[in-house]
Amino acid sequence: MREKAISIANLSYTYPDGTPGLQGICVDILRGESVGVIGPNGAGKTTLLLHLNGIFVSKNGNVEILGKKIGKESIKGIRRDVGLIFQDPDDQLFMPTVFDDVAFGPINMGLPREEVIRRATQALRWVGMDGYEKRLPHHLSVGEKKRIAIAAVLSLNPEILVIDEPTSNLDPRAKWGFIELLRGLTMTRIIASHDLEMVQALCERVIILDKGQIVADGPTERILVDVELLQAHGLAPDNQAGQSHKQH
Amino acid sequence: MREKAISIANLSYTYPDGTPGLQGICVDILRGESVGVIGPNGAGKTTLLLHLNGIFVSKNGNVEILGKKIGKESIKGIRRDVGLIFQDPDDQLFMPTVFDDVAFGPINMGLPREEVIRRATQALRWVGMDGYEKRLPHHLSVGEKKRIAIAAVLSLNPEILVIDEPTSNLDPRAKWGFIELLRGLTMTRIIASHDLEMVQALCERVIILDKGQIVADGPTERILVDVELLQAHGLAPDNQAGQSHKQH
Amino acid sequence: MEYPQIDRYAGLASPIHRWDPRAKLVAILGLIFSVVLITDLKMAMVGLAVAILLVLVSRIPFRFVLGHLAGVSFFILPLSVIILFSYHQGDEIARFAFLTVTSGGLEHASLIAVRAFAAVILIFPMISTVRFDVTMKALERLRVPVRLVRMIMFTYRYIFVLIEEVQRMLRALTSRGFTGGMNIRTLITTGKLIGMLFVRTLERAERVYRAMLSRGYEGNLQTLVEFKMRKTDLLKAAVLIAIAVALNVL
Amino acid sequence: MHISDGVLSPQVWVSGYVVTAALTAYVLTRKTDIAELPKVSIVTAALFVASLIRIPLGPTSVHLILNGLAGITLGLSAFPAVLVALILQALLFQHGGISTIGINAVILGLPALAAYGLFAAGTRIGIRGRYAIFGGLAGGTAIALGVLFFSLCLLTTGEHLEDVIPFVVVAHLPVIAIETIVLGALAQFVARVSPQALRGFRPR
Repeated sequence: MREKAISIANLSYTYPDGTPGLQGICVDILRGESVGVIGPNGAGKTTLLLHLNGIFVSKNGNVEILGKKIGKESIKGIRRDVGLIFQDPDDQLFMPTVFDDVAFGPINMGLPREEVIRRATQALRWVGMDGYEKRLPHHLSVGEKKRIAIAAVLSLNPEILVIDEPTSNLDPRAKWGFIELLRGLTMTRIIASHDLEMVQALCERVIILDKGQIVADGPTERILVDVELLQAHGLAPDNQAGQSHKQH
Repeated sequence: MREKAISIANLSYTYPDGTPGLQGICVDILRGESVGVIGPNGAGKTTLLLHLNGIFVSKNGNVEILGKKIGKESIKGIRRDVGLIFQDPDDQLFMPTVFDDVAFGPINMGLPREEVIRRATQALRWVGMDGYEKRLPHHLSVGEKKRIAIAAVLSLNPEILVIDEPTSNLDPRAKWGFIELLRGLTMTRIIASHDLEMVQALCERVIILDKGQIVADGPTERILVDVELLQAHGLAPDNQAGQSHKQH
Repeated sequence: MEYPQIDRYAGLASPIHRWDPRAKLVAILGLIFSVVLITDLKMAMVGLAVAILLVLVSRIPFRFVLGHLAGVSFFILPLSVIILFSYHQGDEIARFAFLTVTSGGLEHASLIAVRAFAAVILIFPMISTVRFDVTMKALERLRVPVRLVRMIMFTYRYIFVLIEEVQRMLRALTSRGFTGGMNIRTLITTGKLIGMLFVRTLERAERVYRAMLSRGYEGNLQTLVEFKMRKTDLLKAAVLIAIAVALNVL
Repeated sequence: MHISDGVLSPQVWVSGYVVTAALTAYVLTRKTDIAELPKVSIVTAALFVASLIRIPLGPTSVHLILNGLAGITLGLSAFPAVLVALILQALLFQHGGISTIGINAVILGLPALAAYGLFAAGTRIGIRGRYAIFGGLAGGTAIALGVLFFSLCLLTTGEHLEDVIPFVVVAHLPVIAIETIVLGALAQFVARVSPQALRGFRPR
């Protein structure tokens, strides 16, 4: 049996204003799996992802990454093992040059200069952005920024990649190019999205999250064909809308 | 023959930094038409939309709205006739409450108090958001914000509706609900997007914009099936990506 | 980083909640200015009692009020302690090693602290019993210069949007292993982060302005508001103004 | 550096209101572009939010003040921006006080204008790293001047607060250093990424 990459046991979370965010989440993700987390806006997808590298920390220590509980001592290592990529690349890129952005993580890890340069260069090559080292991230296209954001996390050599809405605001060409890029990566991947087309193309397993709870978990080919299930959680158009669409 | 709603003759635009934005755009849009403007990121879609109600004004007066050239005298009327809805609803909902936002346009038109209230109430009912008058924008979901943004423009009773990326960041249910809403509106509509599914559902005519130029213009059922054309302009996955997707 | 939630309890029902916001603002502001003018410790205590009484009447949980007093305490408490030990007048009442406390020093330090807390506690019945957007409209109706009120209004609206933006930026930083410490790199990184926030905000400001133009903005910003002044509103105001005057005259 | 209610004598806080009213009226009633008010307000929101970021300092942490940043980004409009931020801080978070809004705006707002002057003049000199140097100087100077005005208030208020001044000065020395470095890095960054942003929409 494959090792567990992520193990979550009964994780709950309440927002500071008192609204419930996550309720009793239990899930194991194996090494090398590629898992889609889908659900409507406000289902708690981002909140769940933020627990995976200790941005949000549950007091009960019920999130384990590669066998280690997330806690004060483990957190540094866990942030190296879990690369988290945010939806809006502008939230992530604020260094004067692409190189500085990609080198930021390795520098935080305290790696020696040579190694930082080696890792940053390699990460940029991975995402097909070598030659962009001296460019200003802010002036790039959305698609390019998204790639830099991935490189900025790959430079940490993470074992697990956690990506929030990778394809939002990308045009079709950029989107499919990006999907190709993600498919080429072989580490454990967790992808939160409501772009089912992408999830279909990238994930072998799908978890549906709604109102902070896991409402379905299974192989992609079973979940994504269950139209009623998808409809019930806002992931497929209601019958009426779908029909009038066909009639049009 | 139907009257022209919008007539653009040889419109060009250069960004302040010297990069070309639009080049020799010529297009006529008839009253009551519903037109999709599609193209990759950075094609100039938003720049084109900003010319339609005089946020950007061409010196040559080559944009006509309902027979009137856009210029100093006509601009006030044109901004009332053309309702422009931006991509990020947070940019659009700048007033303290939902009601204040929807009433902003009518108040600027100098309408009497009673009429302002009547229009605002009606616009909110149109988008299915009646009862939200006193709500605060930061407590709403993306989907709700998008609806309020539409209402804020409908309260001006525009003849032409211009919408930038209406479905971005919406989950499928919110997206299809929003498409239903837009389909129910009968004025001339121009919708810029790279969500081809939505364009298919809403538009009878499609214009492809790439690198600031119109590269195709025709009925939806002809344009959206022309895979080679779409591929050439980044609107369909390249063969390789599409194929490997199928193989997966 | 927390959202402002000063008007979290605006939905409660109390005589203070039901009070016309304009009358409420004027009357309680009058009371605040009266409190800071008091020079007699006993009267200042009365002022503090009035402030606490108003909070009780408003039903705003006192926990909530205490939670908001950290900022003032952080300023006032050290200041009072310094005055206590440095201002010597009247009889010596205590001595710690080389520090002495006199009756005059104790009284002066207490006066400053009591005035400060009375004034700040009065903010809660004034601001927390009505939604902040209504407070802003009330200020406008009270003829506070409209441009200033509009600035407050837009700033308030975008605080919420930008807090989220900064939160996301800080999370992205943390998740790439950045741990702020007392060092120059932390400061430089913070500088870049705020720089990016500023650049993005300018771009947003441009987009917001375009959206405003699209909806007919020509420099004039109005809202429709309905306030109704009843006799009881004026009566409540009269009582508080009378107290405000009494605090300084008696 | 927000003085709370109940500390200062009426002479001082009333003068604060007079100066603030005059300066605000001057800046806000100039015949300006209609774009200025919404744009300045949104940037003010960014300054407000940035000032909520905590910087670790020894066992505790401090908030940035950023009045220097208001100066270099907003020019003259920095004064009403500082005023609005102070009003919101007093009403929303109870930092500072109600009667002291005027004098606090003077304490932080006048240095913001000085920072604007310093930065505008300094960055005209064609030396390398001028944005970092004068951004930093503007940031540090704005705090230092703020401490000076703050101390003057305590000195002139006649409430026996002179002995507090040394504590105020010492407590703010690290803040001066922090804001110098933060604003230096910030100005250099913005000058690279979006040079027109630092020219802003201040009067030409």
